[in-house]
This record gives sequence, C-alpha cells and structure tokens, in this order.
Amino acid sequence: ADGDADLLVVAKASDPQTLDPAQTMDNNDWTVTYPLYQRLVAYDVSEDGKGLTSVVGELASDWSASDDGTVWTFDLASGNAFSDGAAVDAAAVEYSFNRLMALGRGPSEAFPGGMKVEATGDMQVTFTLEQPFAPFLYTLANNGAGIVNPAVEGKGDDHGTEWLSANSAGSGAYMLTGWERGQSLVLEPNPNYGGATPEIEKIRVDIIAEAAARRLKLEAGDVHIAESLPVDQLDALGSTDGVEVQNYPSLKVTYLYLNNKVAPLDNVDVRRAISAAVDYQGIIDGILDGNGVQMHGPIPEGMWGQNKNATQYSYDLASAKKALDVAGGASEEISFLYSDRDPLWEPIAIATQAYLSQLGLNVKLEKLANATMRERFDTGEFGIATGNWSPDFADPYMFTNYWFDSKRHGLAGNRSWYSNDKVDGLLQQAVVSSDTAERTALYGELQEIVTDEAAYVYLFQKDYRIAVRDDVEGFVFNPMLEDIFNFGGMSLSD
Amino acid sequence: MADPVLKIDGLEVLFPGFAGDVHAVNGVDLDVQPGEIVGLVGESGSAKSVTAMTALGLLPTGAFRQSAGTISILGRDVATMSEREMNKLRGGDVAMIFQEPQTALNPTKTIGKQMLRVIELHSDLRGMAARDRAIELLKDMRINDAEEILGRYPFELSGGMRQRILIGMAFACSPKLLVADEPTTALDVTVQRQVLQLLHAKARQTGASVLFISHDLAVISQFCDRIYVMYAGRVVESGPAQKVLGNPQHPYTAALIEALPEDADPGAPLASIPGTVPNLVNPPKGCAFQARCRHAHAACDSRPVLTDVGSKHQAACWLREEISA
Amino acid sequence: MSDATVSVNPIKRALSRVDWGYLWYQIKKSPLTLGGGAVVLTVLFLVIFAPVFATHDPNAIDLRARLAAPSWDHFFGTDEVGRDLYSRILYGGRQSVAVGFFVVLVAGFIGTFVGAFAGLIGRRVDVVIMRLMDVVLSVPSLVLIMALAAALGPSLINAAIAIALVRIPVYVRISRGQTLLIREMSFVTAAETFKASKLHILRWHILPNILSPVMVQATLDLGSTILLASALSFIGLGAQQPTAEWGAMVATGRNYILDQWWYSAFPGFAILITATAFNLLGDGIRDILDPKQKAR
Amino acid sequence: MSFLNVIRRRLMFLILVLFGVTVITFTISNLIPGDPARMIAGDRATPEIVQNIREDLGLDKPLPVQYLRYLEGVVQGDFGNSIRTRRPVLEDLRIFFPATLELALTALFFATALGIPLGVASAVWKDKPIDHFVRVIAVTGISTPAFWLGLLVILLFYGNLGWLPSGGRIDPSLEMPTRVTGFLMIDSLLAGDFQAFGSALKHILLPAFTLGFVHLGVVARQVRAAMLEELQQDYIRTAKANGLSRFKVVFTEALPNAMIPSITVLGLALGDLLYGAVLTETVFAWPGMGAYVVNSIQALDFPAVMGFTVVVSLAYVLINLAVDLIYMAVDPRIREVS
Amino acid sequence: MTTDSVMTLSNIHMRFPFGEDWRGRPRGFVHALNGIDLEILRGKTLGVVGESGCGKSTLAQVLMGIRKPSEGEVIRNFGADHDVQIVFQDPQSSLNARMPVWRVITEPVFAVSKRPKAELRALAADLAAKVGLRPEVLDRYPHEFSGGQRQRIAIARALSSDPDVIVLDEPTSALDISIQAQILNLLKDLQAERGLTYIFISHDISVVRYLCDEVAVMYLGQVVEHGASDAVLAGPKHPYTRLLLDSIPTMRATGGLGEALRNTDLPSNRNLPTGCFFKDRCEQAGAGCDVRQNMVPTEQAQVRCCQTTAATPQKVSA
Ligand SMILES: Nc1ncnc2c1ncn2[C@@H]1O[C@H](COP(=O)(O)OP(=O)(O)OP(=O)(O)O)[C@@H](O)[C@H]1O
Ligand SMILES: Nc1ncnc2c1ncn2[C@@H]1O[C@H](COP(=O)(O)OP(=O)(O)OP(=O)(O)O)[C@@H](O)[C@H]1O
Ligand SMILES: [Mg+2]
Ligand SMILES: [Mg+2]
Repeated sequence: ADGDADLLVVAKASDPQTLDPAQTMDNNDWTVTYPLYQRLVAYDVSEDGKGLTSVVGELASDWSASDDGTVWTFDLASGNAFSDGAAVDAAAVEYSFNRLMALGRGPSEAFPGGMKVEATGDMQVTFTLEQPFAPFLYTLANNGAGIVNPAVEGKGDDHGTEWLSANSAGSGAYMLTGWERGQSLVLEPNPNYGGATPEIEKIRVDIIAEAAARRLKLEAGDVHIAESLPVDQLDALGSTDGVEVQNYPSLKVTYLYLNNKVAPLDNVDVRRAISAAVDYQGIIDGILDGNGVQMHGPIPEGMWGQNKNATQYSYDLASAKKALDVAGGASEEISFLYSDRDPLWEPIAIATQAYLSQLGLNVKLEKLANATMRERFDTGEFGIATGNWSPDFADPYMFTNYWFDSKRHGLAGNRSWYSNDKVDGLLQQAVVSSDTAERTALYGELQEIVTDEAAYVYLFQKDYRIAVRDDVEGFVFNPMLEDIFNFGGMSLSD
Repeated sequence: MADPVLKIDGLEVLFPGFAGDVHAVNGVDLDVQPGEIVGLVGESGSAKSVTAMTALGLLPTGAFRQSAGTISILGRDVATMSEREMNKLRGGDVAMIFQEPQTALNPTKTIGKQMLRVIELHSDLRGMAARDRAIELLKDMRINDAEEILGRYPFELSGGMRQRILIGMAFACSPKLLVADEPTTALDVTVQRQVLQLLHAKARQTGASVLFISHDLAVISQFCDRIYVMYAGRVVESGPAQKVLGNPQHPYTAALIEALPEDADPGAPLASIPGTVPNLVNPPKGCAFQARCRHAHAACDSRPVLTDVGSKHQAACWLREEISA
Repeated sequence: MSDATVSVNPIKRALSRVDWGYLWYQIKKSPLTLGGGAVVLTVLFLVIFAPVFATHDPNAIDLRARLAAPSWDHFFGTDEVGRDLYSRILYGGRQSVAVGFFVVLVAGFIGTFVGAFAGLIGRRVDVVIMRLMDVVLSVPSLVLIMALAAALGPSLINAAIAIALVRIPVYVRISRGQTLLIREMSFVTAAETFKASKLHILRWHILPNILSPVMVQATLDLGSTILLASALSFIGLGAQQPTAEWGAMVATGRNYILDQWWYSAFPGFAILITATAFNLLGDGIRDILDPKQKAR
Repeated sequence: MSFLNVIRRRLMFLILVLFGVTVITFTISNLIPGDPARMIAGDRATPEIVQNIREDLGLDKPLPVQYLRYLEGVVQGDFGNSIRTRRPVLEDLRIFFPATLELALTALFFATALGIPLGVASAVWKDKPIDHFVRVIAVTGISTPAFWLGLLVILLFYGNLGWLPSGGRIDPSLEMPTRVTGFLMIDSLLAGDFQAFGSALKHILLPAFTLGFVHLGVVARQVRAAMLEELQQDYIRTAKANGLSRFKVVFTEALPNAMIPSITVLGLALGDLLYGAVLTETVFAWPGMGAYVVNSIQALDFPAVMGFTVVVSLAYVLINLAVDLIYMAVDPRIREVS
Repeated sequence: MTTDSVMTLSNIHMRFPFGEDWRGRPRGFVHALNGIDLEILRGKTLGVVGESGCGKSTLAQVLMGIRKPSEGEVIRNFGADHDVQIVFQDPQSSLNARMPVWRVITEPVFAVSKRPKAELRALAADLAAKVGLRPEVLDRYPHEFSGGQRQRIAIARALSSDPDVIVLDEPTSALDISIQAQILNLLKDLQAERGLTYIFISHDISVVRYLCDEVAVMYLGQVVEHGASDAVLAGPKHPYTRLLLDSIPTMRATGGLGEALRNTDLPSNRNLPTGCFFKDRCEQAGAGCDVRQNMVPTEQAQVRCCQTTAATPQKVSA
C-alpha cells in the first residue's frame, strides 16, 4: 500500500484525450473532467447512498420552465467559485454554453439546435428553446454542460480550446494539478470550492494499459480503483484480500447493429432469423459468467418506459430457420465489425458467427480500430456490428430517439440505419411532450414496432462491476455516469 | 656446425575437407643453416606456404592437422614451446613477410604505430629511441622521407613501398631467420628488383638466414644459395641453386626449366609438361610426378626417397637410382 | 589454380549451382543449421498436415468450456470461447508460414528484378531507384506497415502485402549490390565484347549469380516475416477471427496471462521456435554460401 | 570525401526524405478510410457538426492543397494539431520523444555491452561450444516476439517475483524531477534525487531488456561476422608473425577494425530501436512515441502519425549522418579516397 | 614492307572521372591513355608490355570497342560480321560459373542471335576439340576445371565467333609455368591455323619475346617504344625499356641482383607530369626532358625519348 492515507489512486487503461468539456465525448475523459467542473443540476443520491435518475440543483438553486416548456429560467446559488477564486455567476454560465455551441463539437449535440442562453441577471440564466425538448433538464447534468471559467477566453484565440484540453478551469471539487502524459494525472481539491471540503487530499489517475497489470497493482494495494477489468479478472479478484468487486445495476446495454440498409439484412425476415438464432443465455452464461440479463427491447430494465409486451426473441433455431425460409434464404457474405474497445465484443462476435453459421449465413469478422469501426458505422459500410450504449441522461429518449430516428443514421445514433416513418412520427411526438404517461404510451407503441422489425439484436444489459480496495468509501454509482467517480464525496477509511 | 636455424623432419599436414582430407604436405624434410638463403620453389599448390606457415605456427588452429614430423627452430622443438614462447620468437628471432603487401598491414593504423609496436614488443627501445630505430630501418629500405612515412596509412603508399616497410619491420629485431613467402609476386619487375636487392643486401648484412618461397625459377636462381624443389607436397630435389637449376636431376625440375620461354626458340613449340598436378585428396601412392613424367616406368609406383645425386645435391627419383645403381 | 585447389574450394562449389551433396556435408558439420533445418521441416510437416494432427475443429466454439487448462482433452487448453488451442496453433502455423513465403516470394521477385535492373542500367535510373528505396527505408517500417495495413483494411493478406512492400528495398539493395559486383567480373565484360544485349546479360549472367545471396536473405526473412506478421496480428492488423493466427492468439491471450498463462505462452513459443528455426537455417546457409567467410 | 561534403550530401538527402516521407504518409493517410472531422466530432455528433469541423480544418480542400499546406507547416516546424489530444503534434512529440530515446539508448547500451563481447567470443572460438551458445542466443534474440517476451518478463519479475514494476517510467507517487534533458535517469541525478533515479532505473530495466534482447542478437551476429572477416585478413597474420599475443591480436588489431562495419549496424539498430519501441512501449505502458503512435493510428489521428513518421525519419537520416561522420573519424581509408 | 593493317589507333586518349563533389561533378580525371598511335598488322602478334597501371587493359578495352576513347580514333579494317575477341587474365572470373561449358564457349554466338541448341552444341564440341578439351567436358561447369583448362575454355569462346583479332590480356600470368607453356603452344598453333591477329598484353618480357612479332612498350598511358620484338628487346633504345629489361630476373644472369633501383614509384596519372613522363625516374634525364616527347622513328623502332633519338622536343602546350 502507498502509506499515504489521503491519496486515492485510480488505474485507467488509457490517457484522456482532451479535458475540454466542450470537446470530449468520451467516458474515458469524463473520469477526469467530471469532478473538475460543476453543472447547473446534478443527479440525486438516495438516502441509502444509491445514485438516482432524478436531478437536484448543483449550481442552480432553483429553476422554472414555461408552460410550453420552451423557456427555462435558472437561479444560481451563491458561494460557488472557480479554482482561481472567481465566482460562478450567470455570465459564466452564459459564456460556457455559448462557447459549447460556438465550438459546435460533439457535446453540443445534446442540446437542441437554436437554443439561446442569456444571463438575465447577475445570478439568473434563461434558456430559450425553439421547441419543447422533453429531456432538457437532464441534459444539463451531462459532462458537456460543465461550467467553464470565462477566463479561458484569454488563453488563445480558439476559445481556449488548446489550453483547456490539458488544463482545468472549473468550479468542481477538484482541480487538475499535474498531467504526465501517458503516466498519470493528479487532481487536488479546489480551494475555492463552494461545497463541502472533500476528504481526499489528492487523487492520482494512473494510466496502466495492461489489464493484468492493473489487476496486479490493485491486488498489491498500489491502486484503489481499477477500471475496465475483463470479466474473468473480476471473478479472479473477488477472492483477493482487501479487494472488493462491487456490482451495480446499470443501464449499459450491449447490442448488435443490423444494417437495415444492406442486403440481406434489409430483409426483415433475415433480421428476425438472426435475432432468433442467437443464444442469448449461452452468451450471458458463457461470456459474462452469468452477470447480466437479456434485454427486452431497446429500453433497459430500470429506465422508465420499457414495454414488457414487446417481442423478446429467444434462441430458437427452428423458428430462425423458418424466418430465413420466409426471406428466401440469404447467400451474401455479411460483414461483422467489432473492435477491441470492449474485450467482450470479440467472443460475442465469434459466438454470433458460429450461431449464424448454423443458419447457413456466411459471416465475415472484421476486427477494426475503434475509430475505423465508427467511421464505417457512419458510412453504413457494414452488415453487423457490436455496440455498447449507456445513457448520458435519464430519459428513454437516449434509447429511442437516438436509435431509431431516421435523421440520426450512422454515428449520430441510429446505427442500424433503420427507417420507419411511423416510428419517426412517434419519436417526434414523444420529444415535444412533457407528459410522462403520454410519452410512455408513445414509446411503448414504438417498442412493439421496432422489436418486431428486429432493427437491432438486443443482447444483454450488464451490471456495472468495479474492483476497488475495501478501504474506499462513499462511492456512488450513477448509471448515467459510467466511469465517473464522485471523488468529492468519497473517502479512505484510515 | 651450429644448429640449423630451421629444421623440418618428415612433416605431414592435412586439411580435413568435403571430399576427404587434403594431404597438403606429404613428408617434407628441410633445413636452413645459419646465414644461408634457401629457396623453396614449386608450382602453385605444392605446399610451399603451408610448410612455412606450419613451421612458424601461423596456420589457423582447427583447420589443419599435423599428422607427422618435427619442426625445430634455433634448435628448439616447436611442439614443446608454449604460446608465449612462440610469440616471443615470432617477430624477434624469426620474422616472416608475405605475398600481398596490399593487405599485410593494418589498414587503420599508421605505419609508425605498426612499426613501433613490433620494436617495443621485442626490444627495450621505447619512445623516441624506438622511433629512431623505425626511421633507421626505413632509411635502410631506401625510403627517404621516412619520418613523414611513419605518419601515413598503408593505403596512401604504393605496393613496393609497403613491401619495403614490411621488410624493414621484419628486420626490426635482427631476426636469425626470415621467411619470405613470395614477397615480390604481386609487384612489377622494376619494383621487384629493388625489393629483392634490398632484402638480399639486408640479409647478408645482418647474417640472417632466409627461407625464400617463390615459383619463379629465375628469381630463385639469382637470390638463393640453395634450393628445394617441391611437387605435390613433397620435396623432389634439393641442392645448391646453380647445381639444381643448371643440372637438374629430377625430371620435374628439368621439365620446368625447359618450359620457360626465356631461352626458347620463337619458331619452335615450348616444351610443356602434359597434364595437371595430382589431386591431393588421394595423393598418388608412388611418385607424385609419375603421371606427367616422360620417363615414368614400373618402379615409379612406389615412392622414391631423396637420395644424393651429387655433393649436397639430392633428388627423389627412381631414374637416378637406376642410373647410379 | 590446380585441380587440387579447385576440388576443395567451398565458395566456388557452392556458387556454381546447388550442389546438394556439398550442401549436406556443410550442414552436417554445423549442428545448429541441422537443428534449425529439422525444426523447419517438422513445422512445415505439422502445419501442412494440420487436419491430421489436430484433435478438434479449430473453430468449434464451446462457451461452456472457456479458458480450460491443458488436459488430455485439450493439450494446450482452450481459449475464451472454448476453442481447442492445440488445434488452433497447428492451423495457425499455416497462416504464419504462408505469410512468410508470400512476402519472401513477392518482395524477393520484385526486389531482385528492380535491383538487378538498377545495377545493370546504372546512371540516372539507378540513382532514382536507389534514392527512392533509401526514402522508403528511412520511413519507420513498422509504422509504414501499420498505416498500409490500416489503409488496405485489416486482414492477413493485406498485412502480408504491406510487409512485402516494405521488404522490397532490402532485396533491391542486395541484388543491386551483387549486380554491381558481377558487372565488374570479366565474364560480363566479355559478354559486352560479344555485343550481348542488356537483356542477355541480365538473363544469363546477373540473375543466375545473384540468386544465392537473395536466397540466403529470403531464408532469413522467412523468420523475421513470421515475427512481423504476428506482431501485426498482435496489434490487430493481421489475421481476422475466427482464423487462427499465432500473433493474434498471443494478443488475446495477454488478457488472461495471470490466470491462464498457457493461452499466450503456447502460441508465443510457436512463433519463437519457428522463427528461430528459420533463422538458424538461414544463418547456416549464409555461412556456407557467403563468399566473404572463406574457409581457412 | 571531406566532412563537409558528407554533411552537405546528407542534408540534401534529408530534404529528399522529408519530401518523400511526407508524400508517402500523406498518401497513405488519405487512403485510410477515416474522416478526421468525424473523429474530432465524436459520438452522436450530427452531420452538420462534422461539416463545420471539416471546413474549420480545411479538410474540404483538394488533397494537393491540403498537402502543400501541411508541407508548409512542417517546414516551419508546425505539424498541425493532433486529433486525439487536440494539441500541437510537435508539443506531444516533445514530451514523448525523450522517453523513447532514453529507452532506446538504454536498450542499445544493453545490447552492445553484451553483444560485442559475445560476438567477439563467438568469432574467436568459432565452432566451439561458446560459438554455438552465442549463435543460439543471437538467433533467439532476433526470433523472439518482443511483445510476447515483454509479457513474460512482466509476469515473472512483476507478477511472480514482484521485484520490478510492470510499466511506466517512474513510480507515480514520486515527484518528477525538473525536466532538463527529458531523460529521467539523468534529470533525477541532476536534481540529486536518488530515490527518483532508483525508481527510474527500476522502471527502465524490463522494457530495455526486452527491447535490447532483440538487438543483442543483431549486434552479436554483426560483431561475429565482422570479427571473422577481420581475423582472416592478411594483416592479422602479419601481427601474429610479429609476435603479438592472441589477446592483442584480437583486441588491438581485429576488434577495432571489426567495429568499423559494425558502426553502421549500431546506427541502424538505434534507428530500429526508436521505432521498434512501438510494440514494447505498448506492452510496458512506456509513455513514449511508440505508444503514442499506436494510439494515434488506432484513433486515425493522421497529423500525429505523420508527425511521428517525419520526426523518426529525420532522426534516421541524422543517425546515418552521425554514422558517416564517425566512419570518417575512425577509418582513415574513407577520408581521402572514394 | 607493306603488310595490311587490321586496326589503326590514332592519338587515343582515355580519361576516367574520379571522385565526386557534392554536386556530383568529378573532382578530377585519371589519365589512363595519353595519345596512343598504333597500327595492328594482320596475322601478326603485337606484344604490349608495361608496368601495372600503365593502361594496358584500358587499351584492350578500346581495341575491343567496349570503351569509347575520350579522344582519338579507332579504324577497323575488317567486315562488320567479324570482330575482336578477348581472353582475360583471370580464368576464375572470366567464365560464368553458372553456365555449362558448351554455353560458355558459344556465348558470343547465341548472345547476338538465336540458334538451335543442337547447332550450338556441335559448334562447342568442335571448338573444344580445337583447344584440346575432351568432348565429355561440355556439360560440366567451369569451376570443375583447373586454371589451364579454364583458359582453354576462354580461348575456345574467343574463337567461336570466328574473329580476326584476339586481344589476350595477360592470359598466362595466373598460370604455372608448366601450364603456361601448354597455353602458349596452343595460341601459336591456332594462329598458324587460322591466320589470327593477336594483341598480347603482358608484363612478362620473356613470353613476349617468345610469342610476339612486334612489341609496344607502354609507360603512363603512352607507347614509349614500338618495333619488331627481337630488335627492341635485344637493343632497347628508350631508357624505360632498358630499365624494364634490366629488371627482369633471368636464370642466365650472373653476379646476383646488382645495385638497387633509385626510384620505382610511378608518377600519378591524375596529375600528369609536365615534360617527359619518365623524367623523374630516368638516369639520363637532361636538358630537353622538360617538354613532352614525340615518337620518333629510328632504324629499328619508334622511340619516344629525345635523349636517344636526338629529336627536337615538342613544346609543352598545357
Ligand atoms: N586452410 C586450408 N584448408 C584446406 N586446404 C588448404 C588450406 N590451406 C592450404 N590448403 C591446401 O594445401 C595445399 C598447399 O597449399 P599452399 O598454399 O601451401 O601452396 P603453395 O605452394 O604455397 O601455392 P601458391 O604458389 O599458390 O602460394 C593446396 O592444395 C591447398 O589447397
Ligand atoms: N573504369 C575506370 N575508372 C577509373 N580509373 C580507371 C578505370 N579503369 C582504369 N583506370 C585507371 O587507369 C589506369 C590504367 O589502368 P589499366 O587497368 O589499363 O592498367 P594495366 O596496365 O592493365 O594494369 P595491370 O597490369 O595492373 O592490369 C590505372 O591508373 C587505373 O586506375
Ligand atoms: Mg603460397
Ligand atoms: Mg590490366
């Protein structure tokens, strides 16, 4: 062990890319950025320390929305300050959102186009939307909504992007004090932080590429939290002294994209055949060691709006063959993309290939660099591909509007290149409605359509499992915040 | 009479090879007396070099096998000497120079460095004294700007110059025996003459014995007191140079001399020796020259030994035996 | 220059044409070459007859028998989807060996011709070709290969093409160097006096005489190509699943190295042994053929 | 040829290489299916966002224009911004290059310190057991998959024995010494921080061994071949005939001359080590250029890959220049003739 | 005497660039041939002697037509279908080890035109018999032969295209005396049989004396003495020819080696000496030697030395 009780060490597989909240779209970066910044609202924590899907004010003390849901007014709490001592005021919020939208990078996409942000007082900000946007409040809790110190504007003529990519300018509990690239990052408490003073005096994020090495370091007590360990390592770790493998129900799903635009997958019966040819339980038992459940349609368990009546496929070779016969067979070679981003993908790919070969389908596996794979999603040059999805905010919107909207083909979310006018209509209706019951009904209908049309293969929903030293206390997992730690609320027992 | 500076008795050397062992030396007896200049002549491959190199222990270890014979230098049996003693001997009492002056010097060291190394290794001279000695040696070799030459690298000098330097080095420690293996073969005639002359004069002047290897009968005849004629790893004739070359007693020696174009009549064909030298993997049982010999007869199937055919003149041929018998 | 000298001169013997008896004699003298050759033959044998020696279908998955330890059922254990590692290693050798031969043949052929051409024509052509090769050589080869493989799309054949492209300059250099040497030999001068065309000289004099050094390089390259191909597979730019390939197996196996050491150990050993064997053999042949290392 | 001529020649070549390398890498980068704008935009970004970025970066311009713009930048020392880290590529390389160089040099030191004696012994006792031993070691060296050897030594020295760390350059809990040379072992000594030095040394041992082991074989083979070549030269016979002991013949005559052709190989080895580090660095989490470029390739970060390639190619040419100059310094034959 | 000449060389110069500056331009020139005038007589043997590096082989290349002289003219007085062939000094490297003997021998024929194999083999067998090789050797490879046999193969090859002129560049200097005699006899026989013209390059004067009708003595790229061989070798006029003859060791010599030579170094052919090329080594150098020398006919030979021919020296031009 390190002997330094006030130091918490997190082991990650790879270095963050950029620390600018207006730039990064990667959970791997968010581990570091999220605690550096504050947002208007934050996810709530239950009495017994569980992460909730509802939000409470963080910078905002209070807010209200117009009846039609297009004008949102936030009052800022006083006493929050950036690490350089400057107070967090309405101007800072206005600056941050304008900067986000002006840069126009990935994170800006979470907010509806045409959104206007204005400081309507020293401590009051008003958001004006062109049309209602149901999940709006929740989007404000996501990483991209972090409030940035307007002082960064002076750090270069690029809205301080280059500077911010390697430095922090937030009002979060911690600030970045060191970054040895490829080795480690150091976070230390923000002396001007408005909330309760964090207990941990120093947080070090060590970059350790090799999973085996991360595990050994954790076992040796050199790190407290080891991220992204493969299932097999976690199982082995469970019995190690001083290490605890924590399980949290999560909203992270793993599914297969079936390219609805490409033969033979453009035939709905082929897709149905495929959906019935996958041995879901076999994958969960074999590859996940039982740590997961089969999905029931696109919306995961634990998120409101799931329709239990929608079709759930199960491994049934006979009906799969029947469906394929209906389709008239399929002779084309089907490409199957995956990358090493998730170690589970390869076994899934191999297993799926084997399952589909029982149907006589000819699947060609292509393991790509993650970036290349995403490129192919975007251009639609693929047959099947693996994917993981976790929601950035707590709304079924994350699983429906992204996945099925024909305007979001490709990387934007609809990676099956699925198009259905009826579904588009349902999606549009659901997004502008602020009535949860109505939305549930709309989404329910949608789920029946898309599962029947087998747009994706809904594999499984997997628990979030993390290995930590047993002296780490106060960790709250929030399913919207995968790979993100609430360092400010955590502590180390003696 | 003093001990011979070099005495070789019944030497046999073979090289293991693919097709079988190459019997390079097949029983050579040879001696060099103090102050004497002895020539070793024969066709290529007749084992002139191997004989000399074996005597000085310069053949690469492992590549060859000495299957018989003794070698003694200055009265001491080489086989009983340690490597240290051999090293002391080489470059001191015994020196050797080789055929290719182009490559015989270390290409990356100056002449001075290489000369001083030998002088300091085998004498008490150091520093300036050693340098003076080097300059003196070079001057003896008719190298005028000796001081400047010491700072030069071998590649900057001509072949003749290099060979003279090597001779100078060989005489650095007043050797009692100098083995010169075709020292002028690679040189032009004018240079050859200069080098031979200097070598001859220096040997006479210091009283060193010389074992002079060449395949050029003319050079041998002018340079040596006594010669050995070799053929296929054996000595076939030996004796005073004038006697052997003027009155050869072995058909091989005779045929060699006749084959020289020097005195030939341009109108008539040259007297050539038919055939080629025997394969040394299976050296002939009897006389090695048998197959090419005009006079070959039944007796040649057994091996002739060197026998006296005149005073100090020996030949290994059954013909002489018959004549004398 | 007598018969006696001729019959034992190893260089000329070996250079003349393949003299199997002589080659065998030299190889026998060197236990390492012999050992390398024996292993190479064994590997080739095992790999060619993989279906005979394999105990399982190399691609048959069994999710319920994942990561099994070596046993009588699975000599080298199973992988993360329950495939038999022993059978996969046998089949995997086919990829490695095939890539090796492919690269060496392609790069060898192209490189030899280009080099001989450059050396023979000389002047501008030579300068241009050689400068181009120098530039290619000064680009970090692994990066070039990785980039090429990425551009062509990850697959073993693309990796092999990329490696071959990068190896061409090596052969160009060798064959050009050798051509320059041969061009100076008087039999080429003689051919020039016969008014022989460049093509004639290339066909009859240059190519036959540059073959030995090229062959030596090729044997050595087999070893390094196998290594390189597996390195590419290791970083995911080589063979694609479910095809068995050694480098890819080590790559996946590294995730399990702590608990299932055999997963990466066996394919790693396979690479090591095969590459070593090819290198030993190549080394030995070079020692025999290299005119510089005269037998003394 | 004079020193000046060699330098001039190499510098001209440098320009050629710069041009060639940028053309090659630029072409390949554009062959790779991958849209930098898309990479920057990140997941879930809409096509409009992507298009914005494309225009911002001039990626909508024709390729030759893009190339010229790139070349113009390179000449001014601007390699563009990395897509992945959003920082100037040169800045990134400035951080990672010293780490790689430190590793490469340490590996080279290891390879030569062992390889030269082994090569000499092998040549002197050719065909003896020691020769066989060295040849096996050498051949095993060049035949070992470095990525695999790396895993094995980590497993042994870190996993089982716990003697050495598994990756990184220094214990992260230690204060990094002030950056002077970028070489941790030197910087820590300069700072008088022996704890940091010890830690840096411990960290570099395994990767340097793994990387060096391959080149140990290369060096030993080269030295062996060169020694055999020299030992059969006529001047060696002269030296023996002059009474030099075997030891002196080997070490003062043959070895210095054998090292001359070996310099080329050492130069090449250093070049190879620089980019051969790619695999080793990924295995050992060594924060150097190798890991950087692998990540960049995976992320289709073309500016970074091209920057790396250009820098390493230049290093390669400069190393060759150094080799040429060393050649001229140690081999008198080259200075005048040729 | 009017014998017809097969080739005439007039004022042949040959320069080779050496060294390169950084722009790739030569740093200077090696002056290998510096004004050669020669007439080669049909059916005769011209011996060319001189020390190493004096340009003998370069001259041979010019005669063969494989090098164009930098200056001067070569006139060939024979049909285009006849040519000049060459036999090299080193029988090792002059035969391609990868061709069987029958191919080697017939290369001059099939290199220029396609012929049926059978015809080539027949030709090879015929030629092999001519040079005294047994027919069964035709399928063997050159390395299986001794030096003398290889030189026979080389001669057979030179004969295969039925040349008028054969250049022999030191054909016997790598051979032992016993073999040399065989080859010299063969050459003589072939000449008698076919009326060949030989240009015999050598530095062995006794061989030249034996074989050649005429001799040209070369020094630093020039012919310094040229005439009937018996005359020149019996009564050399040029001091260099004399020096050469004096230096040759002979078995007939009495009185050992004599006095050592003063200066044996050749002047550099990169920067040619001003005046007489032989001046620095000449025992009799005197007034008049500071200028270039001309070839001047004497009774028996042409000589390039003002001291012995009493010719008016030429003005130095450059
Ligand atoms: N290292 C060796 N390995 C095998 N055979 C050898 C070796 N050295 C010499 N021989 C053989 O020994 C025989 C005698 O060779 P040696 O060099 O003594 O002849 P030589 O009379 O000096 O000839 P030359 O006039 O060519 O120098 C030859 O047949 C040669 O092939
Ligand atoms: N291709 C070439 N390039 C540069 N210099 C050359 C070339 N060929 C010959 N020389 C030079 O021309 C001069 C004459 O060479 P040549 O080969 O004709 O001499 P040689 O009389 O045949 O000598 P040897 O008796 O050694 O064969 C030499 O100084 C040589 O270095
Ligand atoms: Mg010899
Ligand atoms: Mg010549």
